[in-house]
Amino acid sequence: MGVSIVPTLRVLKPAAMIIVVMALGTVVGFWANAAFLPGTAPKQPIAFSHKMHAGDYQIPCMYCHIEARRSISAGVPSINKCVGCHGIVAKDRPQIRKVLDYWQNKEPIPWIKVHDLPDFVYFPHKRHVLAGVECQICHGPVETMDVVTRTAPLKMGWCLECHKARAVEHGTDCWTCHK
Amino acid sequence: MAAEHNELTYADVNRDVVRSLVETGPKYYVTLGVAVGVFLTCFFFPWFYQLFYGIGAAGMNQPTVWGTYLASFIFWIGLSHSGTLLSCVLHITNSAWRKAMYRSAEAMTLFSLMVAATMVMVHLGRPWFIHWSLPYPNQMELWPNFRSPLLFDVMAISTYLAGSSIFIYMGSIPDFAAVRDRTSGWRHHMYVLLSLGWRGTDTEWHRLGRAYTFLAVLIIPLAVSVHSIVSWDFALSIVPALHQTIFAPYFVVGAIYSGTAGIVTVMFMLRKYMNFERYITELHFDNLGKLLLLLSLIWTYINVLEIFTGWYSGTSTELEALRYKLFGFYAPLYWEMILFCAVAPLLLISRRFRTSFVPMLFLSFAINIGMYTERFLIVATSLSRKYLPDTWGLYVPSLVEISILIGSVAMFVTLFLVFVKIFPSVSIYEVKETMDVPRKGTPQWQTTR
Amino acid sequence: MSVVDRFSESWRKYRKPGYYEDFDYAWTMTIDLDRCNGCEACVTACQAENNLPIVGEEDIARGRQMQWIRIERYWDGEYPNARLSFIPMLCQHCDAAPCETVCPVSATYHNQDGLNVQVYNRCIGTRSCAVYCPYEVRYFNYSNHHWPAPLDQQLNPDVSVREKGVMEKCTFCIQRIRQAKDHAKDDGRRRVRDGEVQPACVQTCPTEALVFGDRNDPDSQVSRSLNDPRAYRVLDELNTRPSVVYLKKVVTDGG
Amino acid sequence: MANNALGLFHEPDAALAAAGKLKGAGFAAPALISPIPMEGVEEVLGRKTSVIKRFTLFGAILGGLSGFALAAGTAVLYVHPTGGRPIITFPPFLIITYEMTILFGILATVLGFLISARLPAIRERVYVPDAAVDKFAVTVLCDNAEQFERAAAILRGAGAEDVQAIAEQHP
Amino acid sequence: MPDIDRRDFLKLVGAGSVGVAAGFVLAESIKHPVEYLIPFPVPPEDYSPGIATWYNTVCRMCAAGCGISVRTREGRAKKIEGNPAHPVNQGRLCALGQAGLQVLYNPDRLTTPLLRDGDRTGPFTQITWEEGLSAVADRLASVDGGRIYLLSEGVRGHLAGLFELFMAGLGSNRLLHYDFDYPHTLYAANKRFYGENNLPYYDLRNARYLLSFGADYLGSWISPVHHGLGFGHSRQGGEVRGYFVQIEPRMSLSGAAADEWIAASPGTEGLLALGLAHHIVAEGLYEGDDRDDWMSALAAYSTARVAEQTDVPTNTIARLAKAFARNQPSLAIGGGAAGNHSGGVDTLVAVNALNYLVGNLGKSGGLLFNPDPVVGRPTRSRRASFQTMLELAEDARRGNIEVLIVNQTNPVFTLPAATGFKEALAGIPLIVSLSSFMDETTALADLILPSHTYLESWGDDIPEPGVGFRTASVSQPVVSPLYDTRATGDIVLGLAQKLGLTDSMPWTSMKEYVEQGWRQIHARGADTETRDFQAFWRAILQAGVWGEKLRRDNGAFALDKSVIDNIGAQQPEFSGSNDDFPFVLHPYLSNTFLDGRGANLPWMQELPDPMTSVVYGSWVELNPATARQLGLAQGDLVRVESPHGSVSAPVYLYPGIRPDVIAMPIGQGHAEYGRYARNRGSNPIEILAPRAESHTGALAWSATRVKLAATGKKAALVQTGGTSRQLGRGIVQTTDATAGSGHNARLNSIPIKVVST
Repeated sequence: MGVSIVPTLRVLKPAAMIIVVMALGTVVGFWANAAFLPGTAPKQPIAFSHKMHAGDYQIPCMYCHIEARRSISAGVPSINKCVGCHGIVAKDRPQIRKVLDYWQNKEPIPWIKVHDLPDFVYFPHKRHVLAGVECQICHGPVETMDVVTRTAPLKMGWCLECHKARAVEHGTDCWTCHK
Repeated sequence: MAAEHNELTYADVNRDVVRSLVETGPKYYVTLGVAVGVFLTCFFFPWFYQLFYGIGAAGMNQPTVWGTYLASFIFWIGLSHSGTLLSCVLHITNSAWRKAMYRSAEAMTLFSLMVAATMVMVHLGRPWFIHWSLPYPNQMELWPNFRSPLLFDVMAISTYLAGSSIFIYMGSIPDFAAVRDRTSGWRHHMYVLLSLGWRGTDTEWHRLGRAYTFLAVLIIPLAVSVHSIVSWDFALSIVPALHQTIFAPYFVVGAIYSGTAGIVTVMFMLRKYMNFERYITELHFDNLGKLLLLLSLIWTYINVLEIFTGWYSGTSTELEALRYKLFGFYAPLYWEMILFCAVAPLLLISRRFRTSFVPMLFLSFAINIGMYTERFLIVATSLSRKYLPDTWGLYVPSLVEISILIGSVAMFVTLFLVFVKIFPSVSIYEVKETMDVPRKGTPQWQTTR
Repeated sequence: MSVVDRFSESWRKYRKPGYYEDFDYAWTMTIDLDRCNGCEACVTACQAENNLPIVGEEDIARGRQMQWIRIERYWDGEYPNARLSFIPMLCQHCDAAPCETVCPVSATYHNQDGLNVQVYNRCIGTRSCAVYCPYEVRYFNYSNHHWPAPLDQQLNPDVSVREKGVMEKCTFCIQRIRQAKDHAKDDGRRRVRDGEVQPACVQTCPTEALVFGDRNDPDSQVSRSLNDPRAYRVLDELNTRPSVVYLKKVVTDGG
Repeated sequence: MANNALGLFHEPDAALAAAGKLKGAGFAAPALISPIPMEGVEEVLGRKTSVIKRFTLFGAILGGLSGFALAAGTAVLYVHPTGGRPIITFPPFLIITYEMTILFGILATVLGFLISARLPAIRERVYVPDAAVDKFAVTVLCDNAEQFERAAAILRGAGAEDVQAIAEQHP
Repeated sequence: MPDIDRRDFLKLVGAGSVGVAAGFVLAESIKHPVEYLIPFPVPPEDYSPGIATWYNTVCRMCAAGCGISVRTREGRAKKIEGNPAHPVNQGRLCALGQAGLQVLYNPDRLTTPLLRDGDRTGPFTQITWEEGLSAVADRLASVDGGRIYLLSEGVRGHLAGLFELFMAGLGSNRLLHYDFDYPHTLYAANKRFYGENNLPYYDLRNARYLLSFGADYLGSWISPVHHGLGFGHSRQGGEVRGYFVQIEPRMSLSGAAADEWIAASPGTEGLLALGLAHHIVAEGLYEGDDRDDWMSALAAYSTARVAEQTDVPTNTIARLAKAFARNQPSLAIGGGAAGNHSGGVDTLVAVNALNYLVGNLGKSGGLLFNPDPVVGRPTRSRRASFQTMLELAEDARRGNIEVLIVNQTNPVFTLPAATGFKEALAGIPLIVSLSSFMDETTALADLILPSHTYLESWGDDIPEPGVGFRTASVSQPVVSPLYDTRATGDIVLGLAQKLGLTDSMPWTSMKEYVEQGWRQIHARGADTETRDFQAFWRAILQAGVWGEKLRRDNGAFALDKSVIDNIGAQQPEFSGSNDDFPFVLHPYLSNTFLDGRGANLPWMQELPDPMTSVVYGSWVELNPATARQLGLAQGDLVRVESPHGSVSAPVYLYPGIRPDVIAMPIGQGHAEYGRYARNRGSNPIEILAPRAESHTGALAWSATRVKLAATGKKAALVQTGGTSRQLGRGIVQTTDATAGSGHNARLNSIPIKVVST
């Protein structure tokens, strides 16, 4: 005649295993989603290749994104900018024809945001550009991308690391970046 | 002491307690069903509505940004005081009459604490971010503000929850063992785990005794600190009539007061519906009654002090706060509180009253209603009469708030009903301790087989 | 820099009380009650600038108005000698603010501008800051507010729209201060010039009763008006050290 | 083979006496299994001391230190000046310290209890269910049959109403 | 795990897959929503995303004509602020002016031309502009010009000119500018006393002593923002603090701001003024050579008599008179309720007399005469008075009106019900409304051609009164039009083209017309030779305002004796007998809604009334003593009954009002006019007696007597304020005038950081 908790543990083992497996499963599922469809490279209305423009032809970023240097937002070039060149260049390519169609109908191109910060974030491109922060630090090596992909997490902690590393003045004050 | 147990044998104790666990009548299921139903309809769904609509679902407004939710929070915290606290004090002072009732008292502590914690969730504007008030490393590299009285609360209450749950568990390990041997099936397995393979050897008893005492010693100051801290949520503000030195003791006393009343209620219920007549006796009600009387007197005294100091200060703010409390919009509530918590308890002077169960039950109800009113008034009256008269306003609880209050009671009842089926709600071995050890010729001289 | 350095540095910097005297700026507002005529232009200016919602009749009836700056009115005497005085009441940006200490998540604190700032994203809605504030200038979002189209086109993109369950209050138009600093940087200046930045209410006040500036700058207009012997602070006895200073209303008996 | 002698007693005093006799007869410390904590065990089997208090003390101290460290450390890690107070403000931080002291104290005590009481029981241990009701058992370890007989004799002599031989299996 | 049979394995597989699914869904649910970046196909030249652009233009929320700068981001108007360069408001702006944004972005705007099918109860149907314009044009072409009316809100500058040309082209002179709060009496009084067509410039800024007879100069009178600037400066800007006296039965915003509030009995302001004048002359405080004429003219207004007529103590009259004469420069202004009585003009003339007697004319701190505006402005005959509107109604009844074009004005709301104006409109076959909103008048129209709001249109404006020198401002669109609407000017030009009036109106657009008109201003300008017109025009568009800083010579002002002899003031006449109607009804322009035009702006609805903190509704102000007599309490719903009808509203106990007067704000009580205005509060104008001022025919809207009937009901009186007594908490602290003796900042428990200056 004796007493011990072990027999009971034996009885409970299957149930415990089921729970553990389920937990593991959840982790796996989460990871799988994040890994295989991260949604960081959405399909754009026009397959614009930064690799070709910024990479091969060496067009500087701020030739098209003119505002980056003087405004909060970097600004997406409006079609007349595209047409400025493509009115002459490579007019026969299917993608370019699409662009020209937009231009004919005077419709804007509905680009999808790849690097999208929440509305409560105050991120002046101007300050960062003037401070000599490379575009690639946040946007990744765009000049090598055919399809622009978000490489940086764009999370608060990530911003803070940089701000701390560069010892930005009041770089960790909430109201420096929040609004 | 042993007198009233004369007809009892050790075996009876085991039998009765085990029966209370395994034999479940339809009455129980009905009550449980009702409790759960009320909880869902009055607490859960209204709260969901509030989550979607916003705190605006409640009646709170500009001057009075705190309302019944916070009042209920304090109330439940208060109710939790005396369960464990009382049990600890009595354990250390080694008073025997504790032993039949402390288990359920402690359970009360545990569950009212849980309800209180939920009330915090309900109170918050964005409860889905409540984890930000806990200190854990995060990618935002942010930490809670340890200077805030509210964070004291977070720390204190979590400690208290841990402490009292451990305390009640330790106390019932031997009983789990006893029940383990008398049960079968899933119950058996559960109790095997709960009892950790307790045997009751002299060493185990000794260790348990030591550890239990240490816990008791640690928990008494903890309990006191918890409600002092709750009071500081108010007292550390500079709101007239809240910014008072007396508040901490005031709250602690009030807490123990309502808690003790709560115990009376629970005792009555156990005695009546779990057939523990032979364990919970007039003696307990008598002692609790005395305690209640003492507490009510202290509580009244502090109330008088509050009025006196407020009046004596003579400042416009204090006087207005006082006038508003005594004669303003909420005055009826105030006087109701005085009647229930200061006047009615004077009946306890007579032993006949203390030892008659039903009146005691009603008194305990009255006291707790009064104490809830007190918490409500603390929030409502002072916040609606702050410094700038132009901002004065009126606060009336909304339907959602009221139903959530009712629902929180149902939540408590539900938890308690579950408890009585898992925990031996009367401590087997400590009851035995109060009986004579078996010797030839004593009524205990019988065998179990 | 290493953790230890950061420890010792911030410890040294914030050891003694009154450290906020050394902040970059000490933005201050003076309100001349002898000029103020209660026209409430400031109120609308604030609503327009800071995306304050229209809470609607029902909610106001329940005491949930939202105006970061409001005009309080106080009558003295009875007819025919009745007198009505107005006093604009906004967040006093106290240096020793009771609201800051009580927030469990540091959603409100003092920043280097000497402002009492409220971080909407961090707020979990305990509403305790509003309880601790003796000036009743903190406003809570009891529900999500909507702007029937196209009213939403007016919303100021420099100010976020607060969601339900968040506390909000006057920021001294921090977005304008930020703008001004930005310009200063562009011009290679370390500091913002006096008068370069004005909150919406100050900017629009028809009687010029409101003056805004940095009281650390001895030549600023606000420093000068702080010298006025009429200067006083509301509820000074509470020692909250407001950054909003009032100039007494002048009352004369007969010409 | 049976390696434990267990005597069931009806009266605590008898059980206690039996335990004393066994000890006197040179048996390694016999164990008393009882439904309630028994008085006078220490007189018979010698004083008991436990390490629990050390656990409690150590835990409390650790808790206090870590409590203050948490409060002060985080305050410095991410500075949020509030209310014009220094970032390391003793009165409030002492409260945190206090709570953490108690929390760790409690947890350490529990740990100490489990360790010193050798719980939970993994190895199967000698036990009789009746001892949780109203019987008082004395059990002693016997290396061989001869020892068992002696132990049984002593137990019966002390008035055990039943003596069993129980083996401790190892799971 | 060694022993694991098939069933267990399946269980585990199931559990695992459930977990995976859960995790996957979780990850999916926390994904960031898709956002778009949509650039302009072709960006405007002065546009860049993330950078604000400011446009200077003119505020049209009231007649003051303040200059405004509108902040725009991404092509949307974000904020309206005063234009710092503008002489009227100098960068400041009132609440109503800032709410202009909500006129532009109002959810209840009319978005397309609408045609009523069937009679005037029927619904509207959308039509194109082409259809709309031709429909109107055909009708206009077919009828005789004399039967065409154009009823507009008071407009100035080139739009007014355009209207003139248009109506002239149609051969009609039935062009009327109607505003409820147009100060007819003030113009008449100034004309009679000074022989001036323009309002003078009231120089509050430098005035040391101001007597205001009923003019709420800080709230709603003529140019509140400009007066505010003056008030502020006079109070604390100079060495000597200005002293302000307000004489009115109900304390207005200005009354609260004043140092002294004198509740003379309603309508006797003129008598009081003459009493003061009499005292001044009698006490020898005036030594003009026409002193004797004055003596004889004022003989009837001895202090004692005036005192008992006006219910102002004699010593007060004496004190005021002395102070007014001694504290130079002083200024007396009159208007508001004082002018809205049977003898309004006489009253205001009497006020002018005061200024004359102490020599405030043409000097700083007094009143300066304005030069004639540089761009034509409707003559006073075009300004429709109450009388004119009655005649219009009469014509309508007689069927003399074929077409009525209504532009942005709302007579149905701002005329007393007793005039039967609304019913009269039934007699007009075609009513065309150019309003941007569905107001009460537009709701009766047959055809709606919705105008742009002023923030979308071209135009210009001449502030009235001027600021002592010539100035004009251009208004330009700050955003591209939101809807399918057109600027009023363009609509008129469009009609003109259809009617073939192009020779008199050759312009294709309002912009062109305005620009062309400004060539004349450029022509007269000093910089004509230095800058060509285009440069000048660009500069103007940037600055938003033009002015030439030469004050008019206010040389010796000679007063004709006949004027002096005609000086006089009578007791006011009221509609309704004293016994049946014990109270005088004192309707006043709400600071937030003015005559009701602001009621559709949510900001204005939610802006607490400065004096009572009431929002979203109207109320009846009652002296607490009176309320006690009637047994009424705050929030009791009462019916206000005049001989011509009744409205009901909750009681507000108002310490600053005469016991025999009750006051109601104008502006609420709309039946139409959008979701924010509809069915809110009540409109006191409804119950006013159709009594006209004797000389000008303006509506005497302070001359109606009423009685109160308790309904026994409580009404929601929505207030933002709580208790409005300080209870000695020293919230608003005061000091007496002698500076320095006031409570010193340095003595505060915490010294305010003071730097030596």
